[in-house]
Amino acid sequence: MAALLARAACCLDEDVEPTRIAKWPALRQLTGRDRLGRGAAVRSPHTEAASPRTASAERVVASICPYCAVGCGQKVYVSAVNGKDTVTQIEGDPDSPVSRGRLCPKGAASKQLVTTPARQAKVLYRRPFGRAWEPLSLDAAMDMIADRVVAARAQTWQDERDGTAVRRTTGIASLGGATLDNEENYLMKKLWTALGAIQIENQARI
Amino acid sequence: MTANRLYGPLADVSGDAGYAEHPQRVGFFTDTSVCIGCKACEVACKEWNALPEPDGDVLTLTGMSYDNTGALGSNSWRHVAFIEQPVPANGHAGELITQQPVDADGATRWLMASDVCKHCTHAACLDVCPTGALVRTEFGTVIVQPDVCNGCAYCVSACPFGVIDRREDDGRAWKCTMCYDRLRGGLEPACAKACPTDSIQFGPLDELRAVAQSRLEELHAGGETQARLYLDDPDDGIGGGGAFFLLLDEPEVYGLPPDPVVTTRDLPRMWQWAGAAAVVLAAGVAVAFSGRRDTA
Amino acid sequence: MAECHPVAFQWVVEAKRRGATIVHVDPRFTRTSALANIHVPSRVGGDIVLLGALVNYVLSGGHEFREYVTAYTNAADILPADYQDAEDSDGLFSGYDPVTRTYDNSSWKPTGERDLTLTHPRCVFQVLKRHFARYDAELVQRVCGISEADFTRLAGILVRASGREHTTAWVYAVGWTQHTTGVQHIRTAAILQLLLGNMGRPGGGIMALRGHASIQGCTDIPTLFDLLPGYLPMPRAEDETLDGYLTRLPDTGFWGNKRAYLVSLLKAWFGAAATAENEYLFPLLPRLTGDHGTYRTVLNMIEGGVKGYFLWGQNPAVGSAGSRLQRLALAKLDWLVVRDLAVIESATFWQDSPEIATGELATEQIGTEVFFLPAASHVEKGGTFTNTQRMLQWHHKALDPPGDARSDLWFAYHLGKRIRARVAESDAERDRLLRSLTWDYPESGDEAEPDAEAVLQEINGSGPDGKLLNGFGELKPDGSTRCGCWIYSGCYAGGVNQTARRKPQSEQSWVAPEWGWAWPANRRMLYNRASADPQGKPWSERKRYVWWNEQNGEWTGHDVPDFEKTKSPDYIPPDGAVGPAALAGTDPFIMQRDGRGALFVWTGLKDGPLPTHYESAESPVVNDVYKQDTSPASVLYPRDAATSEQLAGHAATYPYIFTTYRLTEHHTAGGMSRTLSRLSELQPELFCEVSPQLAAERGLENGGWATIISARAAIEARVLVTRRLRPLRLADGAVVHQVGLPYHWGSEGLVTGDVVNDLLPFALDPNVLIQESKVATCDVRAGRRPRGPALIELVDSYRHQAGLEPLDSWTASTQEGS
Amino acid sequence: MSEQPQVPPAEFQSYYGKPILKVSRWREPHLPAYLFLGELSGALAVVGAAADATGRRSLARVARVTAALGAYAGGAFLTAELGRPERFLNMLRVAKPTSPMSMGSWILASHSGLASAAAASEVTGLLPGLGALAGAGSAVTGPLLAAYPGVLFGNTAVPAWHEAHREITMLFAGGAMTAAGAAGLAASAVSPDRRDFDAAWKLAMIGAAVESAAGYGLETRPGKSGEPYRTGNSGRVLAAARYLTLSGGVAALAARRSRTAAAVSAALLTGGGICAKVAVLRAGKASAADPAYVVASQRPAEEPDPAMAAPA
Ligand SMILES: Nc1nc2c(c(=O)[nH]1)N[C@H]1C(S)=C(S)[C@@H](COP(=O)(O)OP(=O)(O)OC[C@H]3O[C@@H](n4cnc5c(=O)[nH]c(N)nc54)[C@H](O)[C@@H]3O)O[C@H]1N2
Ligand SMILES: Nc1nc2c(c(=O)[nH]1)N[C@H]1C(S)=C(S)[C@@H](COP(=O)(O)OP(=O)(O)OC[C@H]3O[C@@H](n4cnc5c(=O)[nH]c(N)nc54)[C@H](O)[C@@H]3O)O[C@H]1N2
Ligand code: SF4
Ligand code: SF4
Ligand code: SF4
Ligand code: SF4
Ligand code: SF4
Ligand SMILES: [Mo]
Repeated sequence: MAALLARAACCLDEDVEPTRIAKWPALRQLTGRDRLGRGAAVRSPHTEAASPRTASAERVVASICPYCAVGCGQKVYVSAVNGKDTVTQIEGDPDSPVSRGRLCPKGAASKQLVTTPARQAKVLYRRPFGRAWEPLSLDAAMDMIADRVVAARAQTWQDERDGTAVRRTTGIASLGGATLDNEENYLMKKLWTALGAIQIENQARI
Repeated sequence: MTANRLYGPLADVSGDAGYAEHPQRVGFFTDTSVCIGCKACEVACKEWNALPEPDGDVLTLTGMSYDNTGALGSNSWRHVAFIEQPVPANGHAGELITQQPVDADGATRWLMASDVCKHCTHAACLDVCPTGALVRTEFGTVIVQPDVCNGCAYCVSACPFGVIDRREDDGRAWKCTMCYDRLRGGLEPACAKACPTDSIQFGPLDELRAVAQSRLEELHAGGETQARLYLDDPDDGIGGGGAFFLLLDEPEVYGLPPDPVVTTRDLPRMWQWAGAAAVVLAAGVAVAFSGRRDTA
Repeated sequence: MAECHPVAFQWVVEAKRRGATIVHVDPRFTRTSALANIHVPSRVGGDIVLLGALVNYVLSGGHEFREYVTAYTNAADILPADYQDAEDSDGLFSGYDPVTRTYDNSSWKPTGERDLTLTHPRCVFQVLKRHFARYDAELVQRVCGISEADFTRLAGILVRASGREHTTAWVYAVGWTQHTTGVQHIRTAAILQLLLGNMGRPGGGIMALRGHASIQGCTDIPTLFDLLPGYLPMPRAEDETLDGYLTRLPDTGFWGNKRAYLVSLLKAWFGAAATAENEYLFPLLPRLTGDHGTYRTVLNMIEGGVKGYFLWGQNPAVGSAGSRLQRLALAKLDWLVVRDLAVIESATFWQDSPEIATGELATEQIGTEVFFLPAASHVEKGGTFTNTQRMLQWHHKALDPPGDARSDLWFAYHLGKRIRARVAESDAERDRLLRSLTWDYPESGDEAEPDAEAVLQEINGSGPDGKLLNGFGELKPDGSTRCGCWIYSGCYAGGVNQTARRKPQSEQSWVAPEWGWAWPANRRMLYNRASADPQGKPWSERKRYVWWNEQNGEWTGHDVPDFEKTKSPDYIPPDGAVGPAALAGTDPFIMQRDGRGALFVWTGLKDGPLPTHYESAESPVVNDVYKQDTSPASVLYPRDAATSEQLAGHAATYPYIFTTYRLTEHHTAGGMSRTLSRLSELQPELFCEVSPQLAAERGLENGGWATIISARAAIEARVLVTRRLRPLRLADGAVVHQVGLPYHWGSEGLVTGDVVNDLLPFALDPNVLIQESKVATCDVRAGRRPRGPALIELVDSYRHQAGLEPLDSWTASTQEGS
Repeated sequence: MSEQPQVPPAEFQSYYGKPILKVSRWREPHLPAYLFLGELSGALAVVGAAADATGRRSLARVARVTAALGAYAGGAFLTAELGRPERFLNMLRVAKPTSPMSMGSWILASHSGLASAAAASEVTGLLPGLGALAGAGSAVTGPLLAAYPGVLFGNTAVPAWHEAHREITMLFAGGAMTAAGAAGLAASAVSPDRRDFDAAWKLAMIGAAVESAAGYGLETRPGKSGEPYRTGNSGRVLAAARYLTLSGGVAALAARRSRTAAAVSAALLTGGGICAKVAVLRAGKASAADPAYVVASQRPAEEPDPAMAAPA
């Protein structure tokens, strides 16, 4: 019985150091205002330590929701977790005149978009007629792609069509842009146009 | 024990729980008449509280309108209900809540409501918790202390709203904390913050009650006669909810109990009955032992 | 809007609380309907009739805002005598060539005379009246299934909520655009808004709720075949010289400065290599010869004409119409580069596409070489998105991307560098542009990430001294300025990244001009000069927005005036004036060549100057209004079968309409939502929404399975029987059932399902080449679909019944050429 | 019916028939076993003291040892019922009169302490005075241990528990007596000294009577919330409990003459007692799973009259 009481005297959490008998909630019930053991007397170390994890973020970065064209403001909280920068929370930016801090379920899930393990972080390569993905270094991939662009362009170059100059290739096409930044679309359009590629399209068409 | 510690209006819940000094009681007013059923509240809650992710294999459609969450539970602390209702041709006057035009097939309306722990003034879960894992905070809210809960599951059956539940793989009971950690940092709860239409309003409970009253009047004036407040009244069976609601139909339509009463209201009488039973037991033994010892 | 733009919908909810009446026109009762005051269920593809009937209601009841209409629109323009309206020739305008399915618009061009009394029989106002005279409440009932009572109620609300003291806003998205008559839907709304005086005024306008985070940006700085940045058209083969090209753009209004815009762009791209002598290298730009849109390109792929394909954050194997053809096309490429956050269906088609299950494709026979390159997410790079209000907002980089993931900026830049290195020694003419490219952005970090701000600065433009420009007004036609996108000029005004401004909304006016930066010139509302009357006084004190300050001799107001700041209301342009100077002080629509709102559009539209109701490419109903059944100019790729012509008389085979749409809980093709547990669990399975009546007709059970069969595919979905969908009663008591299908599912991700886009044809609006994904016809049966080759047999049994050739011969013939 | 009711009885409404309450997480056999062992121990502690006082040594010995064992076994089942059994001792972190389980834990803790002290003394013969004192103490904690579970169930939102708390409390009090009686009967079946056990037989019969009466009370409880005690699986188990208990009581009459009868009676009574606990648990789960019970209990006026609900 004594041993029993002695053990009960501490807060009995695996992670928490046993504390003095004075911290025994039942005793605090008797000695304090919280006779029924509903509040002050029974608080645990976990409760006492509660604070928002965002308060300890290393930095808070202003961002914009990546999903839809409403363009809600986001605040991105970054902390080092196991020595690695990690997004620990993304929530609405109350300062935004667009969204006033609010987010829809997609915006509210955007931390998961960034941190989900479903995200592929390595280059994958499938050779012609291949049955499986293979690894490939980014550098090699970039070179292979550049080679293919140059070759395809050379093969399919049209100087003219029906007697008029067209100076283009229809052997290369590109699709996408609505999820990208303006700067990215700008470089793409610039590069494609210089390459003479015209079949450049994005979601605005669909 | 002072009056109203088990039942009835309680002016100062935090004081009752032994906090000499404490902030104002805060709560939620969920105005379901402006809920768009987007479930941002569900997602924001899960993300903030890092609730366990579902097991991919069990993801199936419920067939309950757009509700695939089903109910509040240990891993869903907000639940948005979707009710598709036929509206009787003569039954619905208001124009503030849409219905399709009435034709031969009648009309339809679609009610959506985000449910959450009520943070009851008289919280049955808290009262029955044998470990003190459930605790009233300085803000007047009710939270489970995960470092204390031993998973006895008593709270599960005590809650008149079916809110709190034990997470079976973890063994502990979980429910909405009203983002206690955020409140401590001066932040608004994650769900209320996300809610696009302000269907979930967070703030000092007194102020919310006033806001709710005026919203109710607005709806009534607009012909929405079915609108009513739910759990706003400190005289109700749970002493009023720390989270209360504006509903457009009977509570049970939303899966809420129509007139919940904190079970502890009847506790003194129940203890008396237990005493009586103990006496019966003792008396029974006495009778059995009365008379001479058998000599056969 | 509540479904797809939920956070923006807060403003609608707020407006409603302040007394606005919210009307939702949608075939389905959605989350938006639930919060609206009135939901008007209508048949998909019927909006021109509904909107046209509203136009007619306004005109025939004399409800137009006459002063506004006379002053600010082209209502007074008189049309040539040889102009023939669709009313006169049963659905066709003058100038139609049935062989090419195109119009010659010469008979549409106004004569230049105007009749300010608006009574001349050939003035636009009268033509408009006649054009829409037949569009009335009865027709609305016949075509759309909306009761006359509901229509009248709607019309009454609209008229009451417009005028001097009130404004009405129309808000639309792809429910209007994804039709073969998509552009004309918006046109009809524009006519209505101009007639009611709702344009350029606060609380008015037509708001396009656009799609992705930067869909507006990728139209402004277009990764689109037919545009250059800032809506300059891509040169066509016939645009041999710079001067010749420029004649395609108006001389008057703000387009009048077109040379400055284009030359500055070429200078930004080619720097010193672009000179006046070489026409700033304009002649070397690639030339268009017609349609090079994504659907045409996919057919070219199937034909074998395309070697390599880049997918930068788009998933056509799920998201694009006719996704079966999309996947067959991917299988014909030599190589494919996919840049995405997750391994999406468009990257794995060779592994697990539905065609592998049916045996149409076999992994080991697909020769496509596939590169999957992981992309950095929005928090892993800095840059701007342009939202649906044309507002650029900078998102800051929070941390480095993981592993091989890189920003698309990095990819474009380093790919460009490598390609340029490969042609550095080349003296081939075709490599000249490449070699001339200005391609030297500051790099930083181990990954040599190019500096996105430097790119934005190039977009903003700089002067001869290299100083950043403050706006497009500073652009010069002489090659002394550089600017990557004229409408974005000013986003770096004062050398400050204006797009990164984040002054809290609580600390500024309700227009919030100091948050981000909106093009053009940080204007938050376009054509806002129309918020004041011709004299420059607000039409209404309640609704004052921009007005003429006589004392200071300038326009002023809550927003940046969309007008030359000091051009007085009494300014009258001298004869022969060009550019902005050609517009009077009373001409608010400054991007129009005449400065007026176009009730009648004589140039730029391929399917007629006035909106006209045509049935969708696939419809179980024949056109009730004109003999011309479907849009005469719509782009139908001939071999993509089963447009209504081919299906005529076979409504029995595919008796139901289906429409496709989004759910709040998912995002488009699913790459950003089916990969996330938080979203997946909220809508875990593909479903179809059917009315209780249709469920009874087809034996469908709530929660059970249904198979949906179109002329192209059969898919399965769980069933939601819902009163939110209702059968519509059309002309002569005909009942139309509409089936609802959200389109977010595919084979990858946490939750998977059939691809709804397999069902859809390639049928496009001729003006912008958007596909008709909001309507097609189908049959619905209870139960799951067959697996393997039996699936094709099922589709073919329907095709046989409808008199179409079997699917594989159709696919094969598609591949032979169209 | 003479006049139309003002408000026609509303059709019962619910959210897709989904439960309003959470169905109890308490499991079988853990919880019924705990309840049974607890009441067994509780009643036996009283029996032990009474037997000691009346000189029924054999009975006292059996009662004390079994009371102690029962308390520990019950505690073990209770612990196993926890989601985090290793935190069992957190039960003694607080003492909350509002929580029957908290009170019960304290009762169980003190009871098992006292009962084991008494049993230890009984078995070892050491410190007989203290042993008697502990035994007397456990005779006080015992009835509390046996009776409090009625409050444990009653103090929930579950209609079939909350509204039937009186019957349940009595059912458990009766059950405690039958259980103790059954223990005595069982012991008497093997004990050389059968005369000591007369009181147990009587107790069994008294218990059986009380338990059956309370069970009957449950089954005949008016209103919707009594339904699970009459119908469905829980109704059948409760009926079985009653048959078992009654026949066990009858068999006890023959215990005096026949060791077999004693053994059979003990088995029947034990079975009845356990079934009663199972029935109560299941009835509660049934009433929590069906929103109709909750709504009916909170809107008694609108409870649909079956006769009126019939389609016209
Ligand atoms: N949650 C969510 N939000 C999104 C997206 C998402 O995938 N999920 N995607 C984003 C993108 S890319 C876009 S483009 C936008 C699109 O935003 P919306 O256009 O709102 O999206 P949809 O759901 O495709 O279509 C809207 C509605 O059009 C209705 N409709 C169909 N046909 C017709 C018709 O003929 N007339 C009328 N009046 N209505 C019709 C449909 O029933 C549907 O309710 O949303 C953006 N926002
Ligand atoms: N039936 C039917 N079909 C439709 C529609 C419809 O209403 N009905 N709507 C159409 C419309 S409007 C649209 S917009 C399309 C959408 O169709 P898609 O654009 O094909 O679909 P998404 O899933 O949005 O694809 C965008 C991809 O970009 C990736 N991504 C996100 N951020 C980045 C980034 O920074 N870099 C890179 N490289 N990738 C990124 C995402 O992971 C995602 O896979 O669907 C169209 N299809
Ligand atoms: S939070 Fe929702 S509404 Fe806002 S931008 Fe993101 S997806 Fe769009
Ligand atoms: S609703 Fe239930 S869980 Fe929440 S405080 Fe009240 S009793 Fe406790
Ligand atoms: S399960 Fe946890 S929170 Fe609930 S009553 Fe038991 S100890 Fe308290
Ligand atoms: S208050 Fe916090 S814990 Fe409670 S539902 Fe909202 S987000 Fe979840
Ligand atoms: S976030 Fe707000 S609007 Fe959305 S479902 Fe939750 S309560 Fe309703
Ligand atoms: Mo889109």
